[in-house]
Amino acid sequence: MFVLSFLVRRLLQGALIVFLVSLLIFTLLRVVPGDPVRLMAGGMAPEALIEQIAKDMGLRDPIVVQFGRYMSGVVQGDLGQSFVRPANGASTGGANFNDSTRGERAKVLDLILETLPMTLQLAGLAIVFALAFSFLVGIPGGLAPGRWPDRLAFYISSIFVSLPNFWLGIILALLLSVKLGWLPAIGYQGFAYTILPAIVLAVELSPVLIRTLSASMAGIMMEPFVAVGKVRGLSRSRIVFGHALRNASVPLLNLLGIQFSGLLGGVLIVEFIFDYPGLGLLTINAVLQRDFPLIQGIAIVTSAIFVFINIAVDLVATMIDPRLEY
Amino acid sequence: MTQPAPLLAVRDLSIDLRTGSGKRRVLSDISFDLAPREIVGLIGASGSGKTILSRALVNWIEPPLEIASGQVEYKSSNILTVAPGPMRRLRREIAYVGGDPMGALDPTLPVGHQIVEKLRAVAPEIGAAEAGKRVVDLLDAVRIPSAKNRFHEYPSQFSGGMMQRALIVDALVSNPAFLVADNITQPLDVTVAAQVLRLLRELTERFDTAVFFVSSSLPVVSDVASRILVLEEGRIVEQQETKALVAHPKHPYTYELMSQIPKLWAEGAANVPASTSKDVVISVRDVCRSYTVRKRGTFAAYNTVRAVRNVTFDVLAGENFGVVGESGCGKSSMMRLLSRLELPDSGQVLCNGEDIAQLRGKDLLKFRRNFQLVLQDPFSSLPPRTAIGAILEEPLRTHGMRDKRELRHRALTVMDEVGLPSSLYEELPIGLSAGQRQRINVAQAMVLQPKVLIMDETLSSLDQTEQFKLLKLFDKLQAQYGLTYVFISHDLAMVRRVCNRVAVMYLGEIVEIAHNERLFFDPGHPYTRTLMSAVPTLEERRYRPEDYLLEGEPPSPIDLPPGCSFAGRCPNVMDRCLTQSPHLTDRGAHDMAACFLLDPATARSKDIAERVVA
Amino acid sequence: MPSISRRRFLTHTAALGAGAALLNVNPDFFFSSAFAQSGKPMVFLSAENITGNWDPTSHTTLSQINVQAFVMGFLTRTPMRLDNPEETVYELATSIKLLDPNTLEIKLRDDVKFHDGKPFKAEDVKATFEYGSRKDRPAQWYPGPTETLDITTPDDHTVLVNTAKGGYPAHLFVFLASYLPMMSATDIAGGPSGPLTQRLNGTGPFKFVAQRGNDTVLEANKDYFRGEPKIPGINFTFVGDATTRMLSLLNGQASIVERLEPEQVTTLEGNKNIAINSVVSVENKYLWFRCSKPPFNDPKVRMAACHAIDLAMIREVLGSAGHESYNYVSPVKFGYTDLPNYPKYDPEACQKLLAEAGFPKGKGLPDLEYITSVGFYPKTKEYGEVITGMLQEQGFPVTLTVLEPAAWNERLYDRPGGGPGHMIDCGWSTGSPEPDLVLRTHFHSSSKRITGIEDKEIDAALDKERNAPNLEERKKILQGETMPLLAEKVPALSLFTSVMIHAMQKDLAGLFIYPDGTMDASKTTFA
Amino acid sequence: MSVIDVVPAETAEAVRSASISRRIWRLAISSNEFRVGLAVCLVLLVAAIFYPEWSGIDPTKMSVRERLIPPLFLQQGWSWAHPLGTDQIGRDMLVRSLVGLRYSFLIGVSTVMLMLYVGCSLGMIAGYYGGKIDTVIMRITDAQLSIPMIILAIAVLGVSRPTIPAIILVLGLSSWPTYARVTRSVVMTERKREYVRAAQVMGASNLRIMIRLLAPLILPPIIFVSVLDVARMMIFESILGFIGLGVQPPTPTFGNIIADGRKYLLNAWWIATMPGIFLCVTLTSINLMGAVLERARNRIHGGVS
Repeated sequence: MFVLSFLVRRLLQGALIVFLVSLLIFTLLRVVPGDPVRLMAGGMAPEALIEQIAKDMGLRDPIVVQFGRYMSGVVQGDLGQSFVRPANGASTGGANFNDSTRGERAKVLDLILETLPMTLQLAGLAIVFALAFSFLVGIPGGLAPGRWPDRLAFYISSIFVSLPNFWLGIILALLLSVKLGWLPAIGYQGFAYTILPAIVLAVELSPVLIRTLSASMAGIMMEPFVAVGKVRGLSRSRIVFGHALRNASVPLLNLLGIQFSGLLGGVLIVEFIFDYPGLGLLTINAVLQRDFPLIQGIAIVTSAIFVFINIAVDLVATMIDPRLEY
Repeated sequence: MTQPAPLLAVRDLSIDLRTGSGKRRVLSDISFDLAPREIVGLIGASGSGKTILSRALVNWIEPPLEIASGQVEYKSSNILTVAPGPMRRLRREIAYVGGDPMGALDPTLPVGHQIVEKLRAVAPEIGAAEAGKRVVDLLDAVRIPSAKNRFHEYPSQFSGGMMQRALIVDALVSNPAFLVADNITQPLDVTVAAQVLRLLRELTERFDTAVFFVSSSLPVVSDVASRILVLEEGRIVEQQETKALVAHPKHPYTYELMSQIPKLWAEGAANVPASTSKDVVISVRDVCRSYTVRKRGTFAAYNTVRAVRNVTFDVLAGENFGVVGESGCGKSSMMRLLSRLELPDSGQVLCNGEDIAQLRGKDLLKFRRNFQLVLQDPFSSLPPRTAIGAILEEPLRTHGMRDKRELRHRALTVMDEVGLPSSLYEELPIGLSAGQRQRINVAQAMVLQPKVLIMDETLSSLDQTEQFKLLKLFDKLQAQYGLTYVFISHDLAMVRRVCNRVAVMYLGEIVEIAHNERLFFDPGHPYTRTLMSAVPTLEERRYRPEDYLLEGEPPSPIDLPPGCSFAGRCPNVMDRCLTQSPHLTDRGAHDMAACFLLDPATARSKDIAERVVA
Repeated sequence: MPSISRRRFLTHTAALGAGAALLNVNPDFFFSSAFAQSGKPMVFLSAENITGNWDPTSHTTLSQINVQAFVMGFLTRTPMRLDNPEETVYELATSIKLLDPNTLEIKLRDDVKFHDGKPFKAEDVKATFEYGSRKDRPAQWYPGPTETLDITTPDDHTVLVNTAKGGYPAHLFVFLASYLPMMSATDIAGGPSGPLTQRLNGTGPFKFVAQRGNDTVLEANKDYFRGEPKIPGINFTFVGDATTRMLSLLNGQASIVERLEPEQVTTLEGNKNIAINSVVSVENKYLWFRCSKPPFNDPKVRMAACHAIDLAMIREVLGSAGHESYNYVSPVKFGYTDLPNYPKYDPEACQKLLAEAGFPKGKGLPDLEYITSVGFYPKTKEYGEVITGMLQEQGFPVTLTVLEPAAWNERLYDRPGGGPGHMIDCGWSTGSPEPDLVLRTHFHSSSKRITGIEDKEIDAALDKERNAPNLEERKKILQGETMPLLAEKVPALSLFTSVMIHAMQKDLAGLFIYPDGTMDASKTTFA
Repeated sequence: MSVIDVVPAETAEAVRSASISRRIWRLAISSNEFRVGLAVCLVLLVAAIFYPEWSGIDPTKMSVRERLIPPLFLQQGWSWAHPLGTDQIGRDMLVRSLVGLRYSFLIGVSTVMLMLYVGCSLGMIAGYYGGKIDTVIMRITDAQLSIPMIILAIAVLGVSRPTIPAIILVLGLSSWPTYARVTRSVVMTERKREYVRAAQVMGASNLRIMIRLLAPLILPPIIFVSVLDVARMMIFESILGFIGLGVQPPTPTFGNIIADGRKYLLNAWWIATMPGIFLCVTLTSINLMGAVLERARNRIHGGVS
């Protein structure tokens, strides 16, 4: 019962957030200079033609009207059509021109749904790597505050946070793929192609995770129930892994939820570097091409994913720690 | 002590505390025996090393503490040197219950599961199902209602008293040879504490467990233990059979401890100011306050907690007014209403005839200045990481004083008044004793030179020695500044000592309001009598727990039963109590109580009541 | 099988036809070998993406022109080498003759079929020319609109093009013939939203199979009139990042990559598995002035800026990716000559001109914006910074704006009132020796794409060279009058000629790369 | 604090009667780690402030013929004129790195300050007042968190040229919610403590309580953690540079040095790597000091009370 009411309440709030975010993004993208029609029609197109296209597409209506139209589509699962991409999904160049002969444009939703699973696979693997590594480094650090494991964790996170992801991506691709031939790197033809980009993302993710984990671990180990646990006859490993880790995982989970939007920034670059056909590559191409409907669709979908991931995170957190109430 | 074959023998135990600049001895040459099935009490002021000693008995000495010499012999081996592995097995026989029930278990796992986990950690041969059954049985035995369901509930869903019972189960579930109970009643309400103690006695008898019982309250220890050790600054200064110790303390320190125990009915128990004024300072008029709490697991359903219900009383200038009751009775809400941290839903709080809810701006600031609060917890009531001088200057700054020298002067003056050395001006409160901290709290309130001080459980966290000193300070300040005090407390003995008039609260209502003597010698409400039956004392009780202390805790203020709210725990309950609510009835001399026993219509019942009392 | 996505395997294995036998699903899901050798298609990594509209007249996008070169047929091909820029090789045509200044006769091969099976005939040439010169076609490569042409087909393999109505000479079609892909008349009849936009249908060595995400998949045309290609197909893939392309080549996933940075060339030269191919391209890169608004409406200020720029230094930055050019067209184009009056680095002259224009030492000039892109050309940003530095040295208050390609592209062209900024960087590449594809497009007041220049003298000079009765005469006018006039008025400064650098696996043999980057892979093999 | 009377009154007896901050400082400076961190920080600071001007080398001065000179410690072709080598158009890497450090620091620190300011104020308000205000602020926070930075960047930076203030604004606005969340949760627990109640009774306004009581308590640990974010923001700026929305050339920042140097990673690795090393060293030294200070603070204040 609790879960149900929690879900209803949070999903309603979530829907509201997604709505607001959509409105915000919609408005923002319309105040960006650079008339999208100009982009579509090409620099050489006469003004009259631009106006004509804009009118036909309804881009000269008030923003509210446009937004209403857009949202009514969104509700029916229609995120509109890409300005520049054809239905076959090719990335298209900047130098194209509008003409009446254009082939059918791609549906934004299709483009997203096609690439999203790839990115989820990448992000999932990256989180697994990051968590594994953070546990390996962060837990000993948290158990020995001020001593060498703690310092090690600290230096590792300092170094990792200073590594720009595209630098690391290139170095790793060069080293592990080109020089050693251990892992394939560019494009996607099998699961192995996910590993390298995931490592790069994991390196980007882990400093904050290590810090949070070791700090909350250290905090939990100061809790009375840990000391009392020993007197009650529980073994140290049981206290650490059965209780302390369980408690420390709540802030970690929350952090992961928040990190998700940061992850998208990383995914963008990493997918570009590795030519990994996911949402990030789609986004960066959309941005480079100023494909506004696509950008908008991606933003709305990712914000929805973010909101729902956070609801899931909160739900899991309440299951771990029943004191929490959201 | 000549018992043969002691269960536990402590020999020449000394423990050091390693500090930045060297070592300091905190326990020296402790030696005593614990016989099987014996309950030995340990008493000492805070800082005397009680807790360290009790932890040493369960091999729980960690840096910066270290064993300097001596041993704790159990089954002819020194448990202080047992390796961690075997020690874990040994924990089956050596159990410990601490004074922090809410922090003792992992908040993220159900209580029952954790007890099972412990049992199986120390006794792996017990199967999961059997362990579970055993735990449920024991939970039942400690009178946790619907133990089967409670087994799956989380620590946060347990009240303090219930949690302490669960922890006793946790300690006894492996059927240990001896149990160290360190200050287990300290955080509990008097009635709950008395229940827990009663339970402890029963269970240890049933399980043949020896107990090492540590407390800072001699009455509590003497209630439980057959023999008492007195600890002063890390040394055992006296040990005697309980009766002998109470009757004839040998060591001057024991004597001093006993002299500081507040008295309830004995001669000179009360030491109240001669209140001459008839001016009403605070007038509480029919005040109600409820809170809405979202119902867990619902979408938009709310529970109403009726924290204060139709409370009316006056506080006269220069008098000491007491409000007593157990946790959850609405004392704290009352305090928040009096200090205008919150406004009542209905009714008024008048200060010098003005409704404080209407105060704004300058008037409000003036009211604040005259009306100060001294809070309960000496640790969380001081802003962390702030020097004492700055803490004391902050209220003055709030009231617009900017001159640095003047600020410093005022702070130092008030420090002197409350007995804090001026060298502490730049110091942090950390490292100060609870008593010193509470002095800072008092100083912080006094620095604004108020007319009324509300003491919210100000003394309850202090040991008797400190309480004694602070009460003296209060007397002095009152004499000097003509202060009016409102004491909000659960401690009857303290109220008995200082208050002119006392209001007893139960579940948001005032069930009795009376002058000091009348309340203690002729209480008008069964609840008052229950309280008195539970209060730890060395004196002969006027009301015996056997008659008045029933099992059970106050019902939740969310779902108040109809009728008298005390009906569920009342020894004199009648049919009428279950349907109707009694109102405060005048018993003469402005003393009132809310009980149908006082209703002339139930005179017959009153006879019954009196017979019971007799 | 590199660059075939898993998804594609699942859905389209069958569609791959004969080649699919060799392209079996790799049973090792975890690590599909990047080094499989025999029978693999050529994987080409493109630096630029394609438009998605397959109509060849709908775009000017280089990468898509590259795809077309594999699939489409052309009347002629022009290898355009430095030593012989005007060389023409017949492909679909067997001869092209100028009957009179306004009439061109084209004879066609009779053994050619489109990929959809339709035989290639004169009607297709007629339809292509007429359709391509329609005013609404965005790629306006043709010298005049459809109504200026009069095309007749005396038989199935002869085409007569008459330009008398347009008043321009017919020889303009000679060079264009190497650049205009031949479409099927049936496709064209389907109209601008018909089959043309959906797929490529040509006569070339490779057939268009499908577009899958960023991959364009081509397979060998068994019926190619010069014989079936040796490789089973081509995967044409867009990979935006130069480093990624190189890494992909290095680990063996790509067969050939384009647009190498000079430093990458250095790295790869030491690699025994990699071969480098450099070719001086038809593309020049330019600094375009916004000539329709101050201060660059004053030729003196433009010339002063040109004197401030040391072209040698820019070529130094470019290294092997730049070739010198002292003209407005590439040295591989018709009519190129080193212009004696081409502006040289000359700070004194610069200062003198600035003073004459009323801006001594640059004082009084408005804040100038120089726009460039982070684009796919090598070193664009770097030499942009160098140019900015050199202009600043002479007192021009210039700031550099580096934009992502879309934003840059949006700001590129002239608008009423002048384009954004004051100078903008852009290259112009057309796979034909025809110089007017650059000169007329940019400097004639009827087009003035980027500069916005309107100058009667330049217009007259451009008209004059175009209307020359034959190529010899035209070359003389170009080199003697038109080009020197442009170098005098400097509506833009041509900085250098791009060198197309491709790197490929050494075992890839028999690939011919044209100066516009298009390739002939019909004889290509993996050794 | 209930069980803790085990370890009474152990405070720093050695350092009586000096003001608290001075005591913390004295304790910190006595640690070798702190000294190392401080020394490195000072060297970098002095170098960043004085070296570019002192050396007389213009960070934007290019010398195309001297491009891609390797750093001193590499064997061939180095020159003392460029101890850390030169970049792709012959600019001195040492001066560029140091000037880049200035700009990146400006961006990183201002961004984090903006984040702290916005995030902590909103988090404080939400945590302090609770209820509806809390819900509204937290949902705004969620909404903000869910907008990818890159979208905000093209929207805001597309409006004007990407100037440093605009970049700071974008980065700061897109990253404050984390702070809001952290602050809120701390304030929610602190708010229930009795000293807050005491201050109210003394007449302190809510604003006063938040600023004078809660802020000094909550901010130091958050600021300590935010050092990581300074570095992250510097790296984020390079991501903006990557798509042409970063700080415009010729102004050097770590971000655009890395973004531009990426292409040369294979034969001139030092261009893209140097800023990373500088960043790592700066960060580690700041972190080192931060950690020691935090420990000293905790020691003086007696742990987590």
